[in-house]
This record gives sequence, structure tokens and C-alpha cells, in this order.
Amino acid sequence: KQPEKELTFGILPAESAIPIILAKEKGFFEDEGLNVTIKSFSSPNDRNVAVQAKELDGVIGDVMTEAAFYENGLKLKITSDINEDFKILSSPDSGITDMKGLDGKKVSLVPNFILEYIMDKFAEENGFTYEIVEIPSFSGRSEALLSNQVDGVVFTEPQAGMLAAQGAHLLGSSRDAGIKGGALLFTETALTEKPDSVKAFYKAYNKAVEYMNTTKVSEFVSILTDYQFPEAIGTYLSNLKKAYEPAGTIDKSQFEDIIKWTKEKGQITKDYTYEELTDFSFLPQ
Amino acid sequence: MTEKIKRHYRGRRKNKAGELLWGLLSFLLLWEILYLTVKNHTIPSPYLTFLYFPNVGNRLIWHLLASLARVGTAVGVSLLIGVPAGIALSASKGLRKLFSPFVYFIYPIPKVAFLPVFMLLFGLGNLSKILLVIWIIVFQIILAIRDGADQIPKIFYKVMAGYQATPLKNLRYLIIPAILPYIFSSLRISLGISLASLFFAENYATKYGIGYFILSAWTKMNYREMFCGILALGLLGIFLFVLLDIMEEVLVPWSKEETH
Amino acid sequence: MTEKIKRHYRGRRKNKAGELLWGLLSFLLLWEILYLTVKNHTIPSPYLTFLYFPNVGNRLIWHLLASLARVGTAVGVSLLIGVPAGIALSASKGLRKLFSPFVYFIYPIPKVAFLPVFMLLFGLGNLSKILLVIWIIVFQIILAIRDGADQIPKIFYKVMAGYQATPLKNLRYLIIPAILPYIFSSLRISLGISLASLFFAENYATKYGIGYFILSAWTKMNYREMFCGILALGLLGIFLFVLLDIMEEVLVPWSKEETH
Amino acid sequence: MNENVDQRLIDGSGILARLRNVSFDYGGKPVIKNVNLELKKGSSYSLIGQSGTGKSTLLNLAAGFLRPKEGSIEILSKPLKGTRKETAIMFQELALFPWQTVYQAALMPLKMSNGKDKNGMEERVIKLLEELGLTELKDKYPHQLSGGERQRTALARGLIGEPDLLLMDEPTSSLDTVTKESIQELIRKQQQKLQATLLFVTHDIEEALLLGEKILLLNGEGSVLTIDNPCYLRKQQRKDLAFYEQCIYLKELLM
Amino acid sequence: MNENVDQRLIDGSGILARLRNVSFDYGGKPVIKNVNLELKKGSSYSLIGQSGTGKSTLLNLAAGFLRPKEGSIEILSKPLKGTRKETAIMFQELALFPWQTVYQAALMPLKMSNGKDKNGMEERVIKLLEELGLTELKDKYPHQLSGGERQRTALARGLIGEPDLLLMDEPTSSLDTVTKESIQELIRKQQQKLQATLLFVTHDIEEALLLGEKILLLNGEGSVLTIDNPCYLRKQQRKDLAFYEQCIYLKELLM
Ligand SMILES: Nc1ncnc2c1ncn2[C@@H]1O[C@H](COP(=O)(O)OP(=O)(O)OP(=O)(O)O)[C@@H](O)[C@H]1O
Ligand SMILES: Nc1ncnc2c1ncn2[C@@H]1O[C@H](COP(=O)(O)OP(=O)(O)OP(=O)(O)O)[C@@H](O)[C@H]1O
Ligand SMILES: [Mg+2]
Ligand SMILES: [Mg+2]
Repeated sequence: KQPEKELTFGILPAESAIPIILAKEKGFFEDEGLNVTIKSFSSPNDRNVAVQAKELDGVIGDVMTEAAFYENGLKLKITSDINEDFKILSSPDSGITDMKGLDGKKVSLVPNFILEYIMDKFAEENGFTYEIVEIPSFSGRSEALLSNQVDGVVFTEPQAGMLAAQGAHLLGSSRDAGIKGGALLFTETALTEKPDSVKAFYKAYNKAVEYMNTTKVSEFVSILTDYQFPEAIGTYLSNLKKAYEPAGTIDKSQFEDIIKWTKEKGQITKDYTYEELTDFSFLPQ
Repeated sequence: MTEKIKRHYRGRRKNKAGELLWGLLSFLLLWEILYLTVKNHTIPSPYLTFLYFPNVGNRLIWHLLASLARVGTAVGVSLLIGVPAGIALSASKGLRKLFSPFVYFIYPIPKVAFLPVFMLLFGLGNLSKILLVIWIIVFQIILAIRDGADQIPKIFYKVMAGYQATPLKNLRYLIIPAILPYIFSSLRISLGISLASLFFAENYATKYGIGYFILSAWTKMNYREMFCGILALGLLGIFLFVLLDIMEEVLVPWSKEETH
Repeated sequence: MTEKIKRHYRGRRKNKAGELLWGLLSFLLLWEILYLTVKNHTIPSPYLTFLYFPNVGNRLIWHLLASLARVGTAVGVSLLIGVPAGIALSASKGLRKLFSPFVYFIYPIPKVAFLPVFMLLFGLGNLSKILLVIWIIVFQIILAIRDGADQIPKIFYKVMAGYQATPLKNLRYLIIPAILPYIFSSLRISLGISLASLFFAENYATKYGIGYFILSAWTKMNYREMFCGILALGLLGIFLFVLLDIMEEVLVPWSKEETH
Repeated sequence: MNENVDQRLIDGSGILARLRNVSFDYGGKPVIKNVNLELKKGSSYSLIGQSGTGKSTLLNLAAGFLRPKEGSIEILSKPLKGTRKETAIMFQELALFPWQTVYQAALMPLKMSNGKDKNGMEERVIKLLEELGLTELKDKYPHQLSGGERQRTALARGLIGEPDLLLMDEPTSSLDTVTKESIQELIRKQQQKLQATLLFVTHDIEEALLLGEKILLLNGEGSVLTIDNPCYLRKQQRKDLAFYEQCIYLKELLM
Repeated sequence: MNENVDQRLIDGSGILARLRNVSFDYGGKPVIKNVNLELKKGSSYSLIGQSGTGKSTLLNLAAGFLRPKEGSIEILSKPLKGTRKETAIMFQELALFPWQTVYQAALMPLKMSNGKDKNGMEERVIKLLEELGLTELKDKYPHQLSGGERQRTALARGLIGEPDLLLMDEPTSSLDTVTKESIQELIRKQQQKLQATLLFVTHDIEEALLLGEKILLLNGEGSVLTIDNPCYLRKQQRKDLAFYEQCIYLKELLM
């Protein structure tokens, strides 16, 4: 088949991008006659800017980012969930070994987005409050944790695993707690002008998930390290207890909870509805 | 200063106020043009941005002051290090051979890469932020002062050598006055860089500072707020620059007015 | 160039090679000291880092070349803009009044804040990256050249006015030679800044460039790889700086050797 | 502005420069006050006066670098606005460019007026440097020269062109008696060859008498006194007793 | 180094500076060649010679700015290493700092030697500026001065201290005859008051005869000829015919 369908997709070097990278590198996109250009960003900011610059058809993001986009007149829609896991960790010398220990402590995260939401959920559940220390840079946050300058962090994999390996204590996991906020977003333009491409994208995405679940990690880990992933990603994936999930939907209740939270944070001014911001019709049935 | 000179400078200062205004206006003009051509919400309309100002005005002052304190300290300390170091590098061939290559080596390395080290050694507070800014601008100052001191005519050194001037007097009567224009030039440049580098320094563990303000507006994609911050930073910048210009005119009276 | 001068420069060049080496060595020394005092994994041992080099050596070359091409273009274009603009600002009071405030206003604004504009107007490719670097360094060059041209003795202008020299001849015979030392000085500074600003520019939508390399090693928390990148960047920097020094010695023969 | 040949024919007055009621000050007390002066074509004038009276200022006015605060200056019957190509000036400060060797400095004025053949230019420069005793020094930079050598380099820059007005500010002050005499000879030869008007400042009364058809004495009040010079061009015995008497007379005038 | 008084007592030779077989070059052909010279305490020497022969170089050697390539220089019987506080030098290039007003420039040498009373210093400067005719100009910067005013400022800087050796490179070259005479008088007075040795370069034969007890003639080969000066300090008629004869004799020597 000759690839004629085109998509440009923006990723961050996080766990959730793995199926997309594999779909590209293993030729699953090509099999669907789809040519995907992957643009890799080191910070969410740069990714957002590229979206605003109309350089991308779709990106990895989360519900609050989507809402903020919408608030600012950028028409994108949530088309599926993603696979990701956020870990709450405490610093090696803090002596904190369970979630409640973070009561009144300094937790480093990026405010207003998924990280703070997840931490808020845990805090709410365990009935405590905490102090935010804002450190947007990945490495800044991890070094601050390892040198005990903050008591806790919220981190994605595989970095979280690396921190744990260096003495940080694991206090909780969003996946285990069933908190989901991450999402794939496509621009409305892309959805209306090339719906076939988006559909093909998800077919390939699911193939990649299946490939991951059936293949030894060592066979594809080198592809990932080429995409800015640390070596530790191999260990993390090998030790994963749950299988990777194919693209799915986001619960309405979960969605509405996030929107409510985002509005409370002053990020958005309207209660966007589930129907306004999501469109799961591109997922393979 | 005689009365005449004072009057002269008062006249200049009025000019300077005009300059400030014009700097703002020309920026607004460019902005409006950009706004009209780009037509994208990453560039908000100047008019609407002004209407947004009251929402942030009060907070902005505090952010500006926090940044000013950090930048002021950093620039001050950098001058205290950079000026003597630059002079020493220019004066002594031995020191030049010894340290110039080191400065050359370290200068182009992105200083942000040292962020973890700074956090580690100096914590998350103001100390590490200020040190980061110093680290970013000090090499530039050293090089500029060294290059400036290199321009002092050798015969001036001979004059001082003739008096067997102590190093201190050499500084006071020859080197400092001779490099004053270069100090100002490098102050302008490093002030710019240090204001810009607030973007890194106020990126972590703080809730005050104009860098933080702009960045957080940016991550929130609130472009009107972001541009309020940029405008305020620009105003702070031009204010400091005009202050430098005035200081230069007062402290270097022999330079610009050369009509002969 | 006569034989004698050529011999002279050949001697210098040998010296320069020594400087390069010494720059590296002194950096390694500082690094080792830091390593031993900090004792933290963010600062890997120099020795182990060297052992790591073979793992990345080949790739590094390409990253360096990609960055060099970007920086080279950016610096070249910035000079082409900045030198004439700086000269014009110094020469014409009108232009100075018109544009200096604008430059003062825009200079301290963190140029990264313009990233959206650049991406918007010029896409995610090399064009926007190079333009970003230009935008970061060009104002610094303008200011440095303006301040340098301000130092030209007024009587030199009178000499040229006496010949009714065309603007072009004024440039060729007076202004360019007079500001050459300043051009070199500002080249050094802007080279440093532009290498450092690769950190922003190679932050998105690229897989080549030393900025990308260091950043990605950093996000991977692979500090050894990161320091390999830093070392390579430092080497590139010192190599370019020494090149500049040699060029300055050849092109400004009347300056440094002043023994009188 | 290559019309001077025509101009000279048209303008029958024989006057190259005319200063009418010219006054000037640097923002303080007047330096030049109400000066009226006519400089004839092809004549030479020595300008003398105490240090700080305004001689250099007057030269700068005539060159067009300074504008009179009052009065007007005409050159070839046209009001002087700015500088002219046909005026050559040698500054008291010399103003040699640090980046030009002796040869490059002397060549520069020729390069400024386009469209001349390259070989002819180089030959002329080499000949002039020879006459100024600078041949061996032609590749040296100013900081490698002695004071007198620097002055001669500036002289070369002033004499190389084809001016109709030569303004020289103390052209021989740093030269020893012997060199001075040969340079004076050179200046006179050049001036006569070009039929240029020469206005030069000097503190050397002898030089004033040797080179100036007329002596212009600028006094402390800023006015100019014109004195005829009976000694000018007395061939046989350049410096006889009458000459020294004239010297002493001028010195007394200066006081 | 405040031992000069003792030194003068101890060292009975009466010699301040002694050059032994001194040679110097700037990397090319020799400029100073095998010069032997003794400068007596309190005496004055005029150094003459054609432009570019090495007069300034010799002064720089005596000041300790340049080291002889061969031979040695002794001051007060001690080998000269680097500069000395007790030597004052006035450069041919003047080397005025652009950031110093006339007053500040003249005050600087006094500020260099610590521990003096402030008032006394200021008074001395003001008096000297008066004598140099610079009183009205005391707050001007060099670029606001005329050539002669700049030269006088440099002179002030050279004369204000209390040197035992005064080196002056063409101190009056930019001054008119009248000003020159009063400055010469001033230099002589100052020198005699301090009992300092004066070595000065001049192109003005009259000045050489007026101020120099001995005339040192530096020839093109780099050697020095010492000539006695019969005209020195002939009080009544400073410039009689004998004086002019001597002038003409010296000029012939120079050629
Ligand atoms: N740029 C200036 N600003 C202020 N005053 C000046 C300036 N230039 C010259 N003057 C003053 O104007 C007067 C005349 O200066 P000018 O240079 O014309 O004198 P001059 O006759 O050439 O003296 P000299 O023989 O010493 O060179 C001097 O008193 C000087 O101090
Ligand atoms: N820094 C230098 N490098 C090379 N040559 C030099 C340097 N300084 C002086 N010279 C040369 O040395 C010779 C003597 O110079 P010096 O300045 O001593 O002459 P001078 O006798 O003072 O002449 P003048 O009367 O013209 O001032 C000159 O030919 C000059 O070109
Ligand atoms: Mg003058
Ligand atoms: Mg000399």
C-alpha cells in the first residue's frame, strides 16, 4: 500500500508515547497507509506552543490541557485515553513511607495540570493538605527530591522508577488508584478533514499495544532509547504487572471531576461538557 | 557639579522621559502590527491586554520588585567579581594565559545545565537563583572588561609606572576611568541577559518574580496575562537602561560630548 | 604577509593549541574538585565520563555539526544585521533617538517568550530555530557595536569628512577598522550566548544538535552522557574562541602589539 | 564638485576664501571675534598668535568643520556649507588612524577621490614619502613611529591630494631644524605647483617669514591683524640680519 | 625610597645618571649604539638630533621604561631596574588622560606620593597652573583644549612633583614664542629650585642653548656627541649675536 494519509503528531518523552513511537517505527502506521510525522518536545509548554502555531494535528495531553485549549479558542477534541502512571514519591531521608506522611509537607510538581490534580486527589482521599513547590523541569524536580530539598514529588514513569531505585519511597500510583487524566487530542480540523487518517492512527496504535503486550521488551527497547527514553524504561516495562491497554474512552464522571477542579483553579471559566470536548467515535469498535 | 552642568543634565533627563515613552510606543506599534498580521490568539491585541492590566496591576508590582532585587544583587556581585577579574586578565599575561582558556571553555556551556548542581549546593531559595544568574552573566562581564582594558593605550600605563603608582592608585586613576564606558556597555548587556535569565531562575520553587509570572501565565496559556508581564518587564528594562544612560552621562562626562 | 609575520603567527598558533589543551585541563580539574566535594550522582566522575565517550562519540560529531551549522548561520546573519545597525545608531542622532529606546525595551524581554511567534510564523523547522537564536543575540550585537562606534575619536570623522568620503569609504577606511576589536569582542559574547541558547532552540522538533543531546541526556537523568555533551560543547566553544583570537591577531595587527 | 577650473576662470576676483565678520565661541567667551579676511588664490598666509587664541579654531572654520556663530565664510564666492573636497587639512592632533601604515595613510586621500589609475597613485605616494624621508618607514604603524615621523606622515596625507586650499596646523612643530627646512621647501614647492592657497599655523617666527606672503596675527581678543612680509622669497640669503630684525619686530608685536 | 638626600651625601661623585655602552633597537637596526654618558646632579642637558634618531628612545631608557639591549644604566650608582619615583617624565605624546581635567591632571602626581597635606597640595597646583597660564582652563578636559594648552597641562604634570631627574620630550614644541619664553623660564626655575638634573629634547636650537648647560647631539648612527654651551646663563643679553653664531654652528653640526 502506498501511504497517502498524513498526520503530524506531537509527543513528550513519557510512557504514554510508547505505543505511538512503536507504531511508527514498527511500520504499523504504514500498514494502514498512514504517514505519521512525530514531533518530540521536551516540555509541555513547547508542545502547547506548537499546537497554537497550528503545526500539529494531534498531541498527547490531558483533560485540563484540552479544556485550556478550548478556553483559548483552540479547537481540539479528546479522542481517547492513554496509558500512563503517575507515582507519588517521598525523598530518601524524609522517613515518609505512606501517603499520610505528606501532611503539611513540601511536594514538588507543576501546578494547574495533571500532576497537581493527582496529588489533590490523594490528599483529599487521605484527608491532608500539602505545600506546593513548583519545579517544572524534570531533572530539577528529581534532584530536589533526591537531595531532600522537597519531601515529595509526583512523577511519571520511567523516571519514577529510577528515583525509587535511588532511595525514594513509593507512596502511591495513579494507575492503581484508578485516576485517569491523560488523553490523546486531535484538532477539529484534522477530525473533519481527515477522519480516515485518525481512524487509521488508532488501528495502528492498538496494534502497537498488542505488540508490546506480546513481545519481549528487549526487542524494542533500543527504539525507545533513540527517542530520549532512559535505559530504565526497559526494566520498568518488563516489570509491569498490568498489560498495556488499547485506546479507550474517559469516564464521564472522571471527566467532569477534572473540569470542576480545573475551573476551581481558575484555569477555565466555563463548565465544558463531556460532549463538547470529547469525541470517541474514531476508536476502533 | 556646577550649576550649568546640573541644568544640562536636567534637560537630558526630560529627554530621557521622552525616550522611555517612545520605547514603549514603538514596541506597541510592532506588537499591533504583529497582532494584525498573525491573527492568532498567542498574540493578544494590545488594546485588550491594556484592559487586562487592572486584573494584575497590583500583583505585578510585587513580582517586579522581587525580580529587581534578585537581578540587582546578581548584577552587583557579578560586577564585583567580573570587573577585577577582567582587569587582572588584561593586565597580567600570566593570568591571561592561565584563565582565559578556562573562561573560553566554560563560557559557551549552557549555564542552566548547572541548575541541578546549584540546587544541590545552595538549595531552592534565593541563593541558588541569584547564583545561577551570576553564573550566567559573570563570564560575559569578565570578557567584556578584559577586552575593554586591552584598549587602554600602553603609554597611559607608562605614565602611571613613572609614578610607581600602587595597584590601587593605578585602578583609581587609570583603569577604572578608562574602562567605565566598557563597564556601562557590559552592564547594559548583562542586565538584559540577567532579566532574560530570570526565566530559568524563577522557574522553580518561587511564587514571586516577573519571570515566574510570565512563565506561569504561559503554562496557563493566558496570553493576555503573559503579555502584561512582558510589557512590565520591558518597562522595567527600559527604565533601568535609561538610568544607566543617565549614570553614564554623569560619570563619563569626557566621552560623549567630544565635539572637537 | 611577509615571511617574518607568517613565522610569528605560526608560533602563536602553537601557543593556541596549548591554550586549547589547558582550557580543557583546567575545566577537568574544577570538575574533579566538584565531583570530590559534592559526591552526588548529578556530577559524575570525569574519569568514568571519559570511559563513556566511546558510547556516544560518533553520534556526538553529528550533533555538534548540526548545532554548528545553526549557530554559524545565526551568528553570521546577526552580524550582517547587527554591525550595520550598530554603526547607524552610533552615527545618526536621529536613528539613535528613534531606535535605541526600542532596542532598550525589547532587549531585556526573555526572547523565549517569543517562541510562539516564531513557531507560528516560521514553523518548527530549522528556520524558526535559527531565527530564535538570531533574535536572542542580535540586540546584544547592536548595542555592543553602537557602544564601540561611539568610542571612535570625533577627529577621525573629521578627517574623513574632509575628503567628503562616501559612506562606503567611511566604512571601509574608518569605521570597520575602528570597530573591529569590538566586533570580535561581541562575537565572543554572542557566540557564547548562541551556543547556550541552543538549549531553547533544540528543545523541540529535532533529533540533531548538541543542545538536544544534552537536554535529552538530562531528562533521561543520564548524567554521564550529559557531561559528555557538555564537554563536547565546551570543546567546540573553546575551539571557536581560539579561532576568533587568531583571526583577531591577524586582522587587528595594530592593536595588541602596541609596545610604545 | 570638479568645477574649480571653470570657477577660477569665472571668478575674476582672484579671491579664494572670504571671511566676513566671522565670530565664534565654544559656549564661553568669544574665541574668534568679528574677523574679516580675504585669502587670495595661490597665495600663502602664516597664522601666528599666542597659544589658545583660536588659530586652530580659525582653521576649522575655514575647513568647514565649525560653523561661524556670526558672519559668513565664502569660498570661490559661494557660501561654505560643510567641508569641501578641494580643501586639504592637516590637524594639530595629526589624527593618524592606528590601523594605517605610513604608506596606507598617505594613499588614503587618493583612494577617496575615485577614478584615478592605480599605478600612478602608488608612484606618487612613494615619491612623496621619499621626499619626506619616510621611505624606510612605509610599513610601520603610528605607534611604531617617532613624533616627527608621525608628523611627517600626517603631512604626507595633507600634501598628496590636489587641493586649492591647504590648511596646516603647526606642520613642522616636532621636526628638527634640518628636517624642518627640507619640509618647508617641500610645502612651498607643492603649494606653488598646485597654485593652491596655503594657510598654516606656526609658532616659529622664522617659518612664518619664510613661508608666508602675508602674516596673519591673531590676538587675544580674537581679531586678526594682517602684516606684509618683506622677507618672503628673498632668494640669495634666506636668513640675513634684516630677516632677524623682522623676527624681533614680530615677536614684539606678539607680546 | 625617601633616601635621596642621604644618597646625595654618600655618593660624592656628583653624578646622577651614568650610561655605560648602552645600545638599543626595536628589533630592526640599532637606534642607540654604544652610548656613554654622565649626567651630573643639578645640571641641565639639551638633547638634539634629527627626527627619528632616537631621542625619545634615549629618554625612555633613562626613565626605565625600556631596558638597554646592551650596556647598563646607573642612577645614583645603583643599576636602574624599572622606573623610579624620583624621575619625572613628560612624554612627547603628552599622554593626558581624557577623563582628567587640567586641575586633576596636575594634581595626580602629588596624589601618587602619599602622606602629604591636602591643602598644601591644592595650593601648589593652583600656583603652578597660574604660572603656566592655565588658571582659567583648570576645569576643562583635554579634548576641550588647544594644542599648546594640552602641552602645558602635560608640563604641569611633569613639574609639580619633586623629582631629582626631569625628563622632558619637546616640552615647548606647540607653544608660541612668547609663551615659550615664560615656560622656559619656569622650567629653569623649577629645575634650579629642586637642584634636579634636567634632560630635555628639543628641536629649537635657541631653546637648547638657553636651557642646556651641555648640548647632547644624537646623530643618525645612534651615538651621542657632548658639546659645551658657552651661552648658558649669560644674563644681560640673552640673545646677542654670539648666541646666533652658536646657533648656526650647531645647525651645521646637525647636518
Ligand atoms: N571643544 C572645545 N570646547 C571648549 N573650548 C575649546 C574647545 N576647543 C578649543 N577650545 C578653547 O578655545 C580656545 C582656542 O582654541 P584653539 O585650539 O583654536 O587655540 P590655538 O590658537 O590653536 O592654540 P594652540 O596654539 O595652543 O594650538 C582655547 O582657549 C581653548 O581652550
Ligand atoms: N615601538 C617601536 N617599534 C618600532 N620602531 C620604533 C618604535 N618606536 C620608535 N621606533 C623607531 O625608532 C627610531 C627612533 O625613534 P624615537 O622616537 O626615539 O626618535 P626621536 O629621536 O624621538 O624622533 P622625533 O624627533 O621625530 O621624535 C625611529 O626611526 C622610529 O621609527
Ligand atoms: Mg592650535
Ligand atoms: Mg621623539
